[in-house]
Parts: sequence; structure tokens; C-alpha cells
Amino acid sequence: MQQRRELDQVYTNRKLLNGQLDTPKWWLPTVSILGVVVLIGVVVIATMVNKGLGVTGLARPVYWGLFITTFVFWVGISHAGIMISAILRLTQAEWRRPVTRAAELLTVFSLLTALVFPLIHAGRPWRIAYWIMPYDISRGIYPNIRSPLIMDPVAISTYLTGSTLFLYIALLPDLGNLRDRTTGWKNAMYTVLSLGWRGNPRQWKMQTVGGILLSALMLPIFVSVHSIVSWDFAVASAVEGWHSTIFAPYFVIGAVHSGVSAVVTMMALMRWLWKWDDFIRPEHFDALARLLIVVATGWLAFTFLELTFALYGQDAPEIALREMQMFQWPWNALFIIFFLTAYAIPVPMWLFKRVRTNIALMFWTSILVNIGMWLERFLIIVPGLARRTPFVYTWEAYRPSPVEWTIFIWSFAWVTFLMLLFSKFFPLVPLFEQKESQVFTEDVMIGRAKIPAIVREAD
Amino acid sequence: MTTAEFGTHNWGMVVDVDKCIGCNACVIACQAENNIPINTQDRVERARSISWIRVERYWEGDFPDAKARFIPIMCQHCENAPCEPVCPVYATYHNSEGLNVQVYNRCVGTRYCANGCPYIVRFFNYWEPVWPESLRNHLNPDVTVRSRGIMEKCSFCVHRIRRESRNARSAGVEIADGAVQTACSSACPTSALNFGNFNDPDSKVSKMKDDKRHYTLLDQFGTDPNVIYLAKIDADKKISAGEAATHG
Amino acid sequence: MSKSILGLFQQPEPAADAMDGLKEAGFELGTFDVLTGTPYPEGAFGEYVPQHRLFRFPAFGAIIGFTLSVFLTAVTQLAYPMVTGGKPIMSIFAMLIIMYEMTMLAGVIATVIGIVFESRLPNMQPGIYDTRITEGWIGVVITFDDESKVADAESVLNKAGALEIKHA
Amino acid sequence: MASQAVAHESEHHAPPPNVDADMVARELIATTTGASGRFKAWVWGLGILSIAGIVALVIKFIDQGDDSTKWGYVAALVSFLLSVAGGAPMVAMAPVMAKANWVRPITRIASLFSFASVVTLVMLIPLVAILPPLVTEGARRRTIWYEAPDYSPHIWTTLALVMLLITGIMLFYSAALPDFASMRDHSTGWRKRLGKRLARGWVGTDAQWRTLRMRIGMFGTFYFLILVFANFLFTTDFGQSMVPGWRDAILPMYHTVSGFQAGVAGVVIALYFSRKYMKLEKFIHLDAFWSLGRLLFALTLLWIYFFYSSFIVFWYGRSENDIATLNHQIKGPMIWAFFGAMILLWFVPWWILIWNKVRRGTTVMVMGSFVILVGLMLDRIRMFVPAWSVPGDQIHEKWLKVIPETYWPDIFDILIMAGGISLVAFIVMMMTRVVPVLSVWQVQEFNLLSKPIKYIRGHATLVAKPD
Repeated sequence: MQQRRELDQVYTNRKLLNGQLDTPKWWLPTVSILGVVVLIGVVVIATMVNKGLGVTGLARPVYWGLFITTFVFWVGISHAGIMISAILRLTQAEWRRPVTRAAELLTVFSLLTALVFPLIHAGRPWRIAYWIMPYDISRGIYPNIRSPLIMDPVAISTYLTGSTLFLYIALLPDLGNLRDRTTGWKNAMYTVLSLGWRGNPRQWKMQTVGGILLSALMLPIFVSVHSIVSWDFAVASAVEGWHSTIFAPYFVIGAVHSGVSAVVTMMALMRWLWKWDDFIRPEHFDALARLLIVVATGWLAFTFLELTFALYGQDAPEIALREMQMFQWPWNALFIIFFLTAYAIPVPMWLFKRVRTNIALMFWTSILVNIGMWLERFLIIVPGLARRTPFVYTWEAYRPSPVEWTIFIWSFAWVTFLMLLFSKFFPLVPLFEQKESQVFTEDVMIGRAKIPAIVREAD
Repeated sequence: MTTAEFGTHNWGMVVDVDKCIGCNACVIACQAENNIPINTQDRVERARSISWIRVERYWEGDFPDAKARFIPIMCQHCENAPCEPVCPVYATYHNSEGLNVQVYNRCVGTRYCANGCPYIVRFFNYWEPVWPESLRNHLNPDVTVRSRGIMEKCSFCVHRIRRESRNARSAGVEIADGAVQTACSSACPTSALNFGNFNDPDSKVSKMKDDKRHYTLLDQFGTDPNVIYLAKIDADKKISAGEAATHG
Repeated sequence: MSKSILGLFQQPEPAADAMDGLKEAGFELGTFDVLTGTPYPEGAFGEYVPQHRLFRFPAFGAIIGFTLSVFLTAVTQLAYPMVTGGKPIMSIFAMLIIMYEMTMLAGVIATVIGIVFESRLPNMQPGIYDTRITEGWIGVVITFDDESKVADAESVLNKAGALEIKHA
Repeated sequence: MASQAVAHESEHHAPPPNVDADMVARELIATTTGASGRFKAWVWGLGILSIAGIVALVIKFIDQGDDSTKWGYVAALVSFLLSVAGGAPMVAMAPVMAKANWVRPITRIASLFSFASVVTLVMLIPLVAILPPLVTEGARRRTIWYEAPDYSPHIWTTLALVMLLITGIMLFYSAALPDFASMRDHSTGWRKRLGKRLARGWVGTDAQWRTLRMRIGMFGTFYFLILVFANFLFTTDFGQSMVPGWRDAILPMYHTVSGFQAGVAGVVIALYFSRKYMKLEKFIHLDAFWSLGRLLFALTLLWIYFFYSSFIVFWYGRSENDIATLNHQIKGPMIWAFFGAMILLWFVPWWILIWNKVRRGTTVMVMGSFVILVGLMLDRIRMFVPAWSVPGDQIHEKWLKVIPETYWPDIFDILIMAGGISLVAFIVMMMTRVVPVLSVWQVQEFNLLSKPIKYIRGHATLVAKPD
């Protein structure tokens, strides 16, 4: 799968550090525009906190809306990082190398963004310190650890801390590299950050062994995070469409689906923006698309199961809910778009190698997937709450307000903004992994055929 | 585990649907007693109105022989309340007198409890409550005025319970049966709403709740409510609005 | 800091030769080391295989995290025995989730500490170094206790074809 | 989880050397003949047990064929067999999709299990006969067949299992063609004739290889899909729909995943014995056990994950359905089986497989695999015996009002279970007499694609990754 390309290391350094050593022309304008959007978002959030949640479109019985949907969406995106860097590292997939760091980065930043939403969606955000910093004795009351809303922050902060440390450890050799390439205050900064990296066998061994060990440790966290998020919904026995035992793996695999797609989107952007055609190559997109086909189909199976067992009970409210979700305006339109974008359009396209190796097409299909996956979360959360059960005396459908939409857009601008800021100081493609793959791949002649081969260390 | 068995009191209500005439006196009484913000037309249209108790009306049969059925619904104070365990800050929990209490000061407004509640009797304050100048002095001093951003719901007029228990303690006697009346029950002209202590076997409600007409709402959720309904007796057919709704 | 010299090579083969030469010249393992810009398969230069105790760190961290979490979850419930939704005061199945997360968190943090510690970082006097190492060059660094052996070390490096020898 | 890392401690042995192609062919073909005395004794023992099991099945059917509450253990056995015999061939498939080289030598031994799906079918027959139709005295019970004809579960489950058997055998055969050819060339007697007939003129032209690979990929994919489908149908029709109000959306996936776990365990066991008693050390490297061990470890963790994610939802939800399900499935009379399963399927294997040393060895691995199989049996018992012990007149209530009396195994059940399991072992052992237990051409390919090299000064293996 991985064609062997001889790449001189000096060239590799120059190309992959072009973000840090010299600023691309487009960088400053883009960042400033994004900064403006972010600023607007912050102002809107401030006004909402100041005025109260009346400015949102929430109404009984739909008490959770766009914010929680977007929260789940970003937590889902965050599952890209460990999926790519941990699972593919453990399965020794060679093509992961250029992607890993960008994916982990996406994890960190999307988690940071996701954490904002539960905060601002609460009625009295300034009091949420009570459950983020639970143990102030002065308040004299501990949080209720039986509540899934306590498990959420615990799980997400665990995941965030873990991936941040993971990111930093994998960054060490490249920081050393940057230290060697820079001068002045930058050099000083990188010298401190790289902790005096030299690259002797002991340090490299720690990189490999530690990397794999960390992956193995992050993997269970990765699975647990979205499961716990899903239990926020699944434990509510009174909400048809939420109270399903399949939610945990269903959410996790959906998260992987959207996360890996987001990575594809990002890779395409990186390739275009920084002109990394030598490093992010069609075969990487090809491999990711193959992975995506499997993941998406698995996700479809879970969706099917979820639906089957929703109707399995054959209770009137459940059936009424599904009827609304699929056949009533506007939900039916959303449902159709969701299904088309999340599966029906992209996956059949990915079956063709021509599509898989076409960066532009991959870019757009991956964006489609994420539109669909966002809609999926929306279609689970909101129609579930707009119940069709007895004693619901308001059949008010929920319509998000402009404020909510602004904050929704803000979240995307915010993540991109952080990404670009990071890219100014740290390489987005792990240089040492890139070079390692050069060292570890050789061509073997079998008969007349030249076949790419990988050096596996004997264990 | 339920708290009712180790408390001396287990407050509860018996609603005789047969007696309810749908006059909405209970609703008005509740609004006045508990400082509930005025439900303006806008709030009602936006489904943001707050009414701790409501009288639901169902039509049975078709015109001309259509019958109106009424059923008052307030917080059921469930023993296995779905709203309680999901609150991250113990803002709602079950106290030792069988009440499902809402602690306004703890609430941060995640609205998770309202998602859990199948009876839709929990309400969120979207705005700071305001009253016209003329009503400023009509607020009940015993009841907190809820600020924006928190949940509220029927409290079984807990302030009245407290007052009576204070009086009883100072007089050194047990709280007499019927001494505590919620605003709604005292306002009900047909005494369809009856409030009392289920742990006292000779109390009025304890006797009523063993009536063979008794049922609870949405029992498939296993919430074990402290509000017992007595079914409507109909001359021609034996069905009550409550059951019609329950098995709706 | 004791004297040390650094021989630079562009290809792995001569570097490996140099390492062998140093072994033959009687330098004991550990006094000389190889610096590379990328990880090479272990023992590629015949260097001594570094021993590490990395696997103890996560176990240690996990134990700490677990005990801490048990304490935390149990105490928070027992200190305020408030019944919610008829759940037991000690709701083990809710506790399990938080215990799990905290155990993993402590495990990860301990592992990271372990990685940094086991790779002997942070090290603010890295000693003799050359920036070309991160451009694919390979450095063989030798540290001496006594100045006498510098000469034969240099000769070994030269024999192996070092492109440059730095002193520090 | 610490030692899940692929670290390599100080020991630095060179990887085992390659074997010449002709030697591979000769030795592997030779393994089909010349069975040892111990082997024959085992085969006889297992054969007798299997016959006893079949007889017991027939008698039980004649004796208790009218009472569905007495068939829980047979249902559990069918589920067990579906898991092991159905899951094992997946071991051959999944890594092949991922182009893992270590799996090439052992695909055959995994796909041999697909013949054992016959046993699943045999055991299913009485169950299908006894399973109540969708509508009994006017009331339709909850199933995935909302308004479908009354006998849809019976038809479709049987069909799915038959399809599973056929696809499995096709998968085996399409991968075995070149080996039949080499039997034709190197073997003697009836094996030679069989090889001649089945090789269908295989000479190994480029076109033939291409079609072969295509077939393997195709049947592998089909097999996977059908397996998931069969798990789904069996767990819902023969499990959940027998209990009013049992509504556990994760159960089919739970069943499938623990099925894979059991399949890997079965493959490890078969691999261990064939390696030990057929002297195949130089073909089956420790690397295979190492990789299988990691797979098994991951699946062991998945089991507890799937179980917990259904349990916690019931525990929180505590609606009447949920409480009834918990009491019936876990806290009921089968609690011993549940805890047994929990310990043997998750806890013990977890603590066994977490060690690198174990996964680099064979003996402890195989012990762990046996533990897992026992645990799986218990797990199936705790699921299906309570399910089938619900009286027929209650299965269309809204939810389970009273937990029914459980049913303890009688002599027939024990005989049937022993018989079924030994029949699987018997079939697999007999198949090793017909075809080489390791696929000749894939061992040769393995040796072709990975060769031990000396990388500068260190030892390493060079693994070619053809597209």
C-alpha cells in the first residue's frame, strides 16, 4: 500500500517545518478572520450568560437542544485521534505515520471545544464550578456521583489530559529538530520544550515502547468516553428513543466514523495549504477510505439494530416517536439528508479506487459524513425529547434560535483557529515518524516484482 | 431503597378523579401560594409557562355524546424518581418524609431532571421572574422567589408542612391528620385532592388509597409515585380519564 | 563534565563499524553511544540495549488512582447519605465508572512520567551534539574518564570514516 | 493493560529461519497420514461421546418434545456452538483483510471449524420444532417479525445457519484448492484421488491465483455478514422473544463479540495441539500465538464492555421491563452461572493474557483459552436457560411478572452437551486426516514474504506487503 519514496531528510525538514520556520502568505489573514469570528462568538456567549437561556429556542419538553447536540458532535470528532494513532499504531499500519499528530491534535482541540457546551447550556454556568471543582468543603455538599453528568466531566477530562500528554511525548523528537533549525528566542523556547532531547537509543526506545504503551492505555479511555456520553441519554427510562442498551457502542462507532472523516478533511486541507504532496499522498487517503468503509458499515449495522429494537417493544409512544422522526416534517427531511450524507452517498463512492485516491472528492465526501453525523445526534436528541407520550401537553417542536446557531458556528471557527495557531509553532506532521518510515521500509525483489516491505524488529 | 419506611411521615396525595370537575381552582391557588411567575400569553405560546399543577382535559366519545374528562397532575413525588439520580449537584433528592424536594440554591440548571421526568411536571425559569408593581406585595413570604436558570416544581407546599410541624412541636403534639393542607387541596371545592400522611394507617388518605379504584400514573416506569389516583366511575362504561391517558 | 568527543557519519554502516571498532578497542559499553535523527531497529549499531522499568509505572499509577477513586466515590456518598431515585447510598455500579476513569488517568500520567524519567529527561546539559543529526547524520559520542584514550578513540572513528570529529 | 504494549525486553533471539517450499509441501502433506495411537484413542472416545449425544437428543425429543421449558440447555449449546464453530473461521478472515502476515499459516486450521457448523444445525432441529410460533391463541408475541408469517423465525434462522455452513465450506474450499493440487501431486491412495478430483485441474496459473484471491475475499465477506445475521436472528428469536419484555438491543452484538472471543480461543487450542503433536513448530511460529494473544485480550475486554453497557442502562432505567430483565437474567436462579461466566470469561483470562510472557508462550495461552470456553458455556446457560424456562402461556405478556422456576439439566442435557462439543472436536480432528492442518501454499507464501534479515548489526524480519 505504501509506495516507497526516497526523501532526503534535509528536504523533509524544510518541507514539513515550513509552517514554523517561515510563515505562509495565507496564514495571517486566515487567522485574523477566524479570530474575528471567534470574538463574535465569545461576545454572543457572554450575552447569553448575561441575559439567560430565554434567548435560546428551548421550550418544554425539549430541554436539551443544539448545544448538547454539538457537544456530542465534538466529543465524537475527538475520537479521531486515538483511533488513528493508537489503534493503527498497535496494528502497525504503516500508512498512519503522517496522520497521527494531526489526529491527536484534533482530539485535544475538539475536546476543549466540547467542554464549553455543557458549561454554557446550564442555567447558572457560574455555579458549575460546583461540579467541576467538587470538593470545596465550604459549600458543604459533594456532587452526586450517581449522575451521568458527573461521569462526563471525569471521563472527558481524563481523555483530554491523556491525549495532551500523549501529544507532547510524541512531539519531543520534533521539538529537538526545531531546536536545531531555529535561533534566538525560538531556539530558547524549543530547547526548553524539548527537554534536551538528543536522540540516543534509550530515548528512541522510550519513544517506541512508550508510544505503544500509551496507545494501549488510551484505547480503553477512548472507548469509555463516548460510552459515558451516550449513557447521559440511555439512562433516562422515560424517554423513548433514548433508553436503549446499544447506545454505548453505537455512539462510539459513530464517533469513529465522524472522527476519521474529520481527519480526512484535515489531511486534504494540510496537503493543500502547506503543499505537502510528498508526504500526504493519495495512498494515505486510499487507506483511510478503506477503513472508513468498514467503520461506516459497522455503524450502519448498529443503526439498524437500534431501530429494530426501538420498534421491538411495539409500544405506542415509541412507534409514534419513530413515526415523527422519519415521516413528519421537518424531521423527515433531516432524516433523509442524514441517511444520504452519512452513508448512502459517501460509502458507495469510496468503493471505487478512483474516488479513494482523488483528494478533492475525499475532502467533500468526508465533509458530507460529518454533516450526516451531526444530524444523527440531532435526530436522536431532539425528537426523543419532543415526546409523544401521555401527559405531554405541549407538542411544541424545538427551533434553534440565531444565538444558538452563532455559537454553533463559533465552535468550528474556534477549533480551526486553535489548529492554525498550533501549526505556527509545532509541526503538524510528525517528522521523525516520517523519517522512521523511510528507515523501516525497503523494497524486496520477489522474482522480478519490486514489493514494498517493512522491517519488523524481532521480538 | 425508599426513604418512606424510616421516616415518621410519608406525605402523599390521593386524587379522586371521580370528584374532579375541572374548575382549575387548584391551579390558581397554587400559582398564588407559590409565587409562580405570571404565565403571559407569550410564555404560554412558547411553551415556557410554569404551572406546578395542571388539570388535563380529555374528550371521550364524539359529538354530540362527548364527555369531558379531567385529571389534575402535579409532581408525583415518586419513591423511585427518575429525576433524582441524574442531578449532578443533589439539587433534587428524596427527603425522609417521602417528599421529592427541589433545593433551589443548589440547582445549576442542567435541566437533566426534566428530561428524566415522564409526567412533565418540572419547569425551567428561562427569565428572571417579574411581577407588575401592583403585585409586589402579594408574594408569599414563606416561599422562595426562584431566580432564572433553575428548575422548579410542586413541593407539596413544603412550607405549610414545616409550619404545621413547628406548631405541633411547640405544642408538643403529633401533627393531627388533615392539619396540613396544600394550597390545591384546600382550594378544591369537591375535595377531589386529599393530602395527608401515608405512614399513619388511620389517616384519611391511607384509608382512601386502598380503595379498589386506585391506580398510579405510568406505572410501567416503576416510579412508585406518592400521588394515588382513584378511577372515574362511569354509569355506562367503566373507564377513567386517568386510565385512558395511562394506557394511551 | 568529563571530556567527550563526537564523530559524525552520514551512513549507518560506517557508524556501526565505528561502534564495533570502539568495542574492540576496549571501551566498555555505556561509555560510548550513538545519536540518530530517527529510530533505528534495536541493536542496529550493536549498541548496548538500554534496560528500562517502564512497565512498572502504569501499574503503580493505576494502584494509586484506584485507591484514591475508591476513597473519593465512597466518601462523597457516605458523607451525604441522600437518597436519589431509590438508588442505594453506596451505588457501586455508578462508582465503578468513576473509579475506572481515575484509575486510567493515574495510569497514563504515571506512564508519561515514566517515559520522561526513563529517557533520562529533562537534561539541560545535553553535552556534545551536532544539529546535522536531525538531518540524518549519525553521531557516535564517546565520554572519557581519563584523557589518555582520546587519541585511540579518534583513530577508531577516523578508521571507520568519520566525516568530522568534534571535541567538548 | 500495561503489557499490551509490543515491547521487546532484553532477549534478542534471531527470528526463526525460513523453510524451503518443497520441504513445506512434503512435511505438511505427510501430517495427514500416520496418526499416532493417542490420536486414534481420542477420536474413538470423542466419536462414542458424540453418538451418545445424538441418541440422547433423539430420546429427549421423543420424551419431552412437547414442553419447551425443558430445552434451555440445548438452546445454550446451540448458541455455544454457533459462537465457537461460527466464530473461529473469522480468525482466518479478519486479519487477512488487514494483510497480516502472521495469520497466513493458520487460516486453514481456523476454517476447518466451519465444518463443525453441521453440529450447530443438528442441534437446532429439535429447537426449531419446539419454538412456539409467533401467534399463540390469538396473541402475537414481541419479535423482530412484526407482522410476518407465524413461522418466520423458524424458517429464517434455519436458513441463516445453513447459509453459514455452506459459505464456510466454500470459504474453506476456495482457499484449499492449491493444497488439493499438492495432495494430488505428493500424496498417495485415496487422498491422491480426492486431491485429483477436488483440485479441478489447478496448476497455479496467474489467472487461477487471481480468481482464488477474489473468491477468498468474497466468501470471507459473505461469511462475516451471514455470521452477524445468524447471531442476530438466533439471539432474538430463540432468546429475547421467549421472554416478555426482554428488550436488550446490544444482545446480538454481545453474542457476536463473545462468539469471536470463543472462536479465537478455539483456534488457539487447535493450534496448540496440532503444533505440539504434529511437530509443526517450524511452521507455526510463536509470533502467531503472540498476535492471537493480543486479539484474544482485546476481545476479552470487549466482552465486559458490552456486558456493562447493557447492564448499566437497566440498572439506571429500572422501569418494570428493566427490573424484570435484571432479575430474570442475572439475579435469578442462574446467578451462579452468571458469576461463573463473569469470572471465567473476563476476569481470569484478563489476568492471564495481560502478561507479555504468557502471550509469547503457548502453554498458559491454551489454558486461558480453555477457561474462556468454559466461561462462554456458562454465559450461554445463564442467558438461554432462563429464557426458555418461561412458560409458554406467558410469553406474550407486556413484561415478566414473576420469575419462573428454572430448569436443571437432566442426564439427557448433560449427554447432549458433552456429545455436541465432542462432535465438534471429532469433526475437526477427522478433517486434519483429509487435508493438511496448515495450508501448504500459505505457509510457502508466508516464508516467501517474510524473511529474517540482518539489519546493519541487529536482527529483524523483512515483511513484504504486496497490495
